[in-house]
Parts: sequence; structure tokens; C-alpha cells
Amino acid sequence: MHVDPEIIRLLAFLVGVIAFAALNAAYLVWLERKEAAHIQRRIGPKEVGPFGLFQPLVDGIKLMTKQLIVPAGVDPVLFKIAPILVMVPAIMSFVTIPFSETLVARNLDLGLLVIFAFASVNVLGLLLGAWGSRNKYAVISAARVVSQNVAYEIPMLVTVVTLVMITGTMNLHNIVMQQQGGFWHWNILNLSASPLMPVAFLIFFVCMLAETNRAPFDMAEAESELVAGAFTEYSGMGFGVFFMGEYANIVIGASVATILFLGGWDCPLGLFPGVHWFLIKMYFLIFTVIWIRWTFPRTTFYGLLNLSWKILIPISFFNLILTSAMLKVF
Amino acid sequence: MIDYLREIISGTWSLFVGLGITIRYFFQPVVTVQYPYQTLPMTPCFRGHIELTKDEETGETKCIVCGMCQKACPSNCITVNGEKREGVKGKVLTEYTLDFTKCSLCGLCVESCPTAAITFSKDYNLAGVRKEAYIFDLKKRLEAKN
Amino acid sequence: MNCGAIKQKLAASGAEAVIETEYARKGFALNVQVAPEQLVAAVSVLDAEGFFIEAVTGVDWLGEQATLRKEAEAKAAAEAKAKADAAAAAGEEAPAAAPPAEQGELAEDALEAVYDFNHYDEFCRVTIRTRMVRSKPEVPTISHIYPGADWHERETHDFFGIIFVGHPYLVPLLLPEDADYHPLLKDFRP
Amino acid sequence: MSAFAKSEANETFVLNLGPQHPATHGVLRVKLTMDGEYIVEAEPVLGYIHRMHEKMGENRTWAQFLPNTGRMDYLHALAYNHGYVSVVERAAGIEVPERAEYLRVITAELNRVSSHLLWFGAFILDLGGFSPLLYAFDDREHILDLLESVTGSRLTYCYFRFGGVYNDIDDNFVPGTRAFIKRLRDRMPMYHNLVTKNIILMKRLQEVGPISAEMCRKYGATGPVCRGSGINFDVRKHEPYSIYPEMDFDVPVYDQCESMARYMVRMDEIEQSLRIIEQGLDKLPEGPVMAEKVPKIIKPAKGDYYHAVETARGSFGVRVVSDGSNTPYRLKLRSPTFSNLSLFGEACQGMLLPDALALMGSLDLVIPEIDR
Repeated sequence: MHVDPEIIRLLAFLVGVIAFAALNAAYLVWLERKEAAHIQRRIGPKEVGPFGLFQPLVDGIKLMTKQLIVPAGVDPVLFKIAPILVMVPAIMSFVTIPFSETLVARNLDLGLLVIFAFASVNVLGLLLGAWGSRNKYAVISAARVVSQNVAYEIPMLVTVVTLVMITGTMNLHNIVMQQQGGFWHWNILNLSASPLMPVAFLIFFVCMLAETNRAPFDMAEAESELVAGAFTEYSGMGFGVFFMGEYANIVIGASVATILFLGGWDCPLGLFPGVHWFLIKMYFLIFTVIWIRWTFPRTTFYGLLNLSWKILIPISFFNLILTSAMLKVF
Repeated sequence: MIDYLREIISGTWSLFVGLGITIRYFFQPVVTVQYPYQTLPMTPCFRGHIELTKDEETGETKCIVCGMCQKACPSNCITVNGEKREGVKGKVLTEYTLDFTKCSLCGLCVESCPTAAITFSKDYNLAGVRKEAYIFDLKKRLEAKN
Repeated sequence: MNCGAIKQKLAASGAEAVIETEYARKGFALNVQVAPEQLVAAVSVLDAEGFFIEAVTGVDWLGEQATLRKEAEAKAAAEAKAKADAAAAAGEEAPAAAPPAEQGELAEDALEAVYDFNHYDEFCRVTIRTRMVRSKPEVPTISHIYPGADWHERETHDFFGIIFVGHPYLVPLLLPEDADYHPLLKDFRP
Repeated sequence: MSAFAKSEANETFVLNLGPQHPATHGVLRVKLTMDGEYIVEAEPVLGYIHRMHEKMGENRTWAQFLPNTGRMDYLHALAYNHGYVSVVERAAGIEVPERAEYLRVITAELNRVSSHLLWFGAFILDLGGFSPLLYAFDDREHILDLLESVTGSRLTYCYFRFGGVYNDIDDNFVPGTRAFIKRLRDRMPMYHNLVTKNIILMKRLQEVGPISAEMCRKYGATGPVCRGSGINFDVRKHEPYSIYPEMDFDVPVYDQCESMARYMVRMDEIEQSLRIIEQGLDKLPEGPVMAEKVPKIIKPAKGDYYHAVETARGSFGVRVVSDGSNTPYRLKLRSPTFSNLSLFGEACQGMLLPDALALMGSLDLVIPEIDR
């Protein structure tokens, strides 16, 4: 029987991506705990393995061996399907992300669009899970998540459209290739295209925080208000899969920001390009995401919408108009 | 409009100031003590559960079974019993039980004792799985110490 | 405004007794005794003067009447004895001891509701007391004047069973919802 | 905002906030009638850890009730000690040596600082910020060490006695306290930069949770709650007790009536408490810490007595009725947060859930003190 080697390659990539996503979720928890601890001048996990490095494994085993409780009164179908709906699109998005010049599962011409299409399914998973839980806290959380995502998708997409106008392509590989040759070529400093590019990066970053429900925009699970929000009724691996999906989404967000603004696998000084630079930039962004979480208090729901509609959207539209004008003039 | 921009800039700046503070602490050494690997010295004033003191000369308890501690205790957790013995002046202590499950460590018993026969122990590593483990026979503890 | 003015106004509102107490000794400046019917009028005076409510509580005076009688009897006996002694000392023939005066039924013991008021600006702490018989402990509510009294009255109802007539929601606050006992009454046995 | 709250009543639902909820600091339960995320009606349900301290008092001797006082407001236990001890001293006419009074004030103020620091951390935690809690605990730990070296316990202090204090300070206490004051003064700008000036926190607290001065009066609110509404009321100034008249300190008052004002009052009070402690250490006289002529069995004269002290949460009053025996006839404990919480139901009407929780946090609730 003849098998297309492309399919085997794709399968290998898919397995690799799932492993990467799962490992990332596990070790981002470790990073989060360790970073939070040191910010608060504690040590954090330290008992299991050196520096507590095996802690995520132990946690994973604990989550897997826990009973999966499906409370009476929930909608069993929605309740079970929701974690998968969060996890699967996150993993699918990895397919088109180029980690280096050669390390990419499938280089799509509309790669950027694919990622945003998958990213918007994430919120559906949260909504269904929360609605299916039949829990008042979860339903409030679901309502928040949906309007938050709607509000933040606009400035995010407007910023991305600005970028696409500059690069003229939605192929992620090509976008990175255009930024080769040192940090002054990266889009974040592409001041000749638009002087507001660093601001655009900030907007994209803030929107990414909001899209992935990270603090200070973690309205969905705001534990001092909604206990655990959408996840209140989940136990064991149901919660674990939600968690992995959330972290996978953070990785996607950081990767996209790296590709769009920070030159992907390009080295800052034009030397030794490769996958390591991509990972360094991506993990630095993730580090910043965690750093932000352990520094700021949570915003309120209306504060968050005010920020989006009154500040981010006007500025990103201004940037769009400015960029298009400059493209036309020069 | 200017206020609007000013608020955005000052607000963003305040966020960066906050981030600067936390990253500074990130690189500073930890301040926690890794109990139980490390322990701190107990202050001499620490009030643990009570215990009987030894008379320096005889090595016996100084308790004269007056029952003042029993009366002073707000939670009735002390039981003192004694008996008359021939050839000994006063009463001899036969039982001194502290029900530590009820004790609130207020120290009224120690203050009320006329002969300074009880004092606070410096014992704070107390853990157990049964309630009975916390009904201390202080007389036996004193004898075990000898 | 000072405590003297308040004292006059309270006296005018129908309080039975308004006594200025020594603050250093007692911890409050005015001790006001009112009948339950006059309570609302007295509290309204304080409200108009800008007082705030500190607390509402009760005191159960079970056995007070018996104690009073005993004291009176002891006093009478002591007097009689003193008289007899004096007579004996004078060498006179002791007069026949008077038979103890026949006394009627004991008056019923009282429950007392105590209201503490204080002022944010003035140095004047006012305590209002009102007494009611134990078998019919009813006193008008002041929660329409001071909404803060709502919870204090509910607490007092929990502990003493004093019924605050007109209170909108007199259900147990600190005790369990189905509690029908009043633990601070002196004849309460758990 | 309130226009939303008045929409169709039949679209409301009941949300049980607590008794096990991260924001209720223990076991307070609030029955919220909600319209979406707007609160239509809030009814706090109390009594989950009611222990009937007042009845306990009637069954014990005067001295035996002392440990109970530390267990109501466990965050500012020494002020509760102070209130109870003072009222019994007033009733029994016991004189207290000056050094004991100074030690009482110094330790009580240290305890107040520790209470405010814990409140600060917990309040920011309510608002979703984690790290300030740990920073505040770091500072608070130093206070606990200092107090432990004097009182022998770390949380539920039982340090004051009728006629003095239980124990004199050791040699390390005065330099240790001075070092701590310096340390905390150095840390306060950090707290303000990290938290107070943070735009997210300002947006969450400013113009949120209004409590008017009139409302404070009607509900009997005291402490930082009323001082955040522009009322200059502090028992330490209003009815000076102990050696507070000799101390030079200000009462911070803010009149914005919002959550931020209550926050600022407490942050400023930390500085004022440090000032009091410093003066106390400067003036600390030599002498005994216990009056000599304190009877072993206390039997105050017949009558009733009141004494109020300023705790970290407001005015705490003890009313004792003595019948001349060695047990109290009646013991009434007026706890400040009981009154402060009672206005929550009215104050949070028409508010959003996160704002109401910010308001609740700014009231600084200690549930064992409310339930007693």
C-alpha cells in the first residue's frame, strides 16, 4: 500500500504538537508557580525532583486518577464536550505555526486567518461548559467571557489587519522572512511603516491577555468573585483538559506575537537564526504574561469593556488609518 | 482629549512601575524559612502547654496540690489530685492531668500557682491522630524527664 | 449643644429619669430611664441631635425582686436587732419582737432593654434603659428611626426574647433559624 | 447603573455568596438577589461561628473571661484585651502603673499595624492581586515576632491583666521595634507604588461603594468606615483612655465616601500608629508593670460600667453589669464590624457583583467578631 510521506510527516507533527502542548501546559504550571513564588519571595515547588521539576508529573497523575464527577443536573453532553472544544482548536492552531524555517507542519497561505478562526472556537468551549454546568457562578462567568472575547477580538483583528497591510501576506512563514536580518527589521520597530508600531504591539499583547482570559482580565474564573467561574463544577481531568487548553492558548498567543512582531526565529543581531530564538522570544512573552498576573489586581468587567471600546479600538483604528495613509504616500 | 491621553499615559506608566517592583523582588533572595528543614529559635517567652517544674534540691515536683490552677482555668482542663501521706507535710501529688484539647494557652494557671510548680513548655511540634494523645499526664512526663 | 441641653430635651420628651453620671466612674455620661411607651420619643430626640446608635442589648433581672425583699428584710431585722440590743444595753426589758410584716406576692421581675448612643462630635454617651415585665416583654422598635438598630434588635430578640413591636423582620440573626430559646435569660438551661 | 437594578423583578435570581466563598473571609453568607450581575437586594446571614461569648462570660470569673477577648477579633486581639481590662479596672477601681499603660499602648498599636497590613493584603487579594498579600505578610511576620517575644503568643493574645500586663518586655524589644518602624516606613512607598497608584486599582475603588455620612450615623458605623466618609471620630481622641492623650497623632479623615477613601484611611493609620509607637518607646518610663494591690479575686462594686476602645475596625465597647460577685452578671460586647456590616445591605443595592465585593472588602470584616 502506498502511503503519502506527507501524511506520515503530518501525523508525526501532530503527535509532536500534542506532546508539545501537553508538556507546555504541565511545565507552564511549574513556571507559573515558581515565578509567582519568587516574585513573592518564596521558593515554590521544591520537594519533587530537583527544583520541584517533577511536580507537574505528580500533579498530572493526581488529576488523572481523580474521579470524574458529573454532577446531577448538568447537561451531560455539553459538560463533557466543552473541555475538548477548548483543547482541540488550540492544538489545531499549532499546525500552521512556523517554529523555524523548516519546522512547520503545514505552511498555509492563510495561516493567520486559520489561527484566528481556531482561536475563536475556544470561547465556545468555555460558554458551553459553563452553560452546561447549570451553575450560577459559571453562567455569570460565561456571559462575561463571551462579551469580553467579542470586545477584544476587534482591536486585535484591526491590529493584525494593519500588519497584513504592511507585509502584504497572511502566510506566517513569509511574514517572518520579511523581518530577517536583525531586530531593527522586526515589525515592532518598523517605524517607517507606522510610527505607532510599538503601540500596536502593546495593543496586540493586551488583547492576547484578554483573549486567553489571563489576569488582569481573568473575568472567567475571577476566584474572589465567581469561585472558579466556568470551571466550578469540573473535577479531575475535565478541569485538567480545560487547563491544558488555556495554557496551549497562551502558547499560541505568544507564538503569534513572536511571529508577527518579534521576527519569529530571527536572531536580534542577525547571527545564528534558528528555532531556539523563537522559543526564547516566546517564553519571554509567556514569562511576561505570568509576571503581569502576579503583579496587578483584576480589572472589573466594565473596566475591561471601557478599556477595549474607549482606548484600544480608537487607537488601533487610528493606527490602521495612519498606516494605510503612509503606505499610500510612500 | 488631553486628559484622556494623559490618563492613558500615566495609567500605563503606573503599570510599568508595578512590574518594575515585582521583577526587583523576583531577583531578591527568598525570605521564607524552610520548615521543617530549618527552624527558628523559640522566644523564651513562648507559651506552650504547661508542664511541671522540678525542685532543684529534691528533683521532685514543687506542687503542693492546692488546686489553684484547677480553679483558675477557664476551660476546666486541669485535674489535680493528691493524698495525705504519713511523714510528709501537706499533700502529695498523685495525679496531674492536662486536657490539652480544651486548653487555650492563656497562662492563668501558671500565674495563679503559689509555688511556681508549673511552667510553659517550649514544645510546639505537636501533631497526633488521636484525641487521647493530647490528654497529658504531666506527672509522668516529669518523672520521665528525671 | 452639650450634655446639659440633651438632658433637658430628654426630660421634656417624657423620660422617667435622666441622671447625669460621672463619666470617669461609669463610662457613660447620661443614664436615661424611660417607659417603653416613651422610648420612641426619646430616641427621636437623640436622632434629631445627630447621635449614632452604638448597640442595643438587654439585661435579665430575674430574682431582683426577691433579692430586694431579702435585703429589706435583712435591713429590718438588723434594725430590730439593733433596737433590741440598745434596749438590752440600757437594762430595759426587751420588747417583744415584732412579728415580721406580712408581705404580699412578689412583684414580677423585669427585663431591661438597654440602648447605647454616642455622638460623633460631642462628648456625650447616652444610655437609655427601659423596663418591661418578664411575662410580656414588648417594646416598640426603633429600626424605622435608626436602620442600624434592625440587627441589634434582632440580636436582642435572639438572646432575651424581647419582642420589638413593629420590627419588620424579627427572625433569629445569630442563633439558628429555628431557635426558640433565649440563652441569656437567667432561667435558660441548655 | 441603578436603572438596571430596577428592571423586571421576576427576572432576578438568588445567588448564595458563602458561607464558603473566597471573598467572604470565613463564614459569612450573603443572600444576593441578582438581576444579571446587578445586585437588587443583599441580606447578610450571620451566626455560622456564633459562640455566645456573652453567656460564657456570665459563667466565669472576671479573670477567666480574659482569654475569650482575644478570640473575637483575632486580628486586633490586644485592643479587645484592652477594652475588657479597662472596664473591669474602672468597675473595681484598680490603678494601673504607668509603664504598664505604655506597654499596653505600644503593643496594641503594633497589633493595629499588623491588622491593617493583613487587611491590606486580603483586600488586594479580593481584588485579584496576589503578591501584595505576601509582601504584607512579610512585614506582619516581624510584628508577630516582636509581640511573641513579649506576650508569648502570635495571634490570640492574652497579655493584659487587671492592673497591668502579664510580662515585662525584654532587652531586644525596643531596638527591634525601632528597626521594624524604620523597615515599614521604607516599605510604605513600595506599597503605594505597587498598589495605591496602580491604575487598575484606582479604577476599581474610586467612586465605588458610596457610604454617606448620614448612613454611617444611622447604622452606627465607626472606625475607618466612618472616617472614610468624612466623620472625624476616633475613640482614642473622642473619649481618650489609657495614655493616648499624651500622644501626638492625627486621625486621617477622607470625605470621598468611597472604597478608595476607606483604603487610604487605613494606609495612613499605619503611619500614625507607627508615630504613637515611636513616642511610646521614647517616653517609656521605668517601674513595675503590675499594680501591687490587685485583689486575687476581683469583685467590682454593684452597678453597670461601660468602656470603649478604638480597635482597627472601629469602636469596641464593653458594658458589664456587676452584682458584686466574682462573676459578671451581664457582659455586653459591642463589636464594631457588626454595625459596619449592617449597612452593607443598603450600600450595595444596584451595584455590580465585583464592586460589591470591593465594598465588602473595604469594610474590613472579621467574622468571629461579628458573630461573637
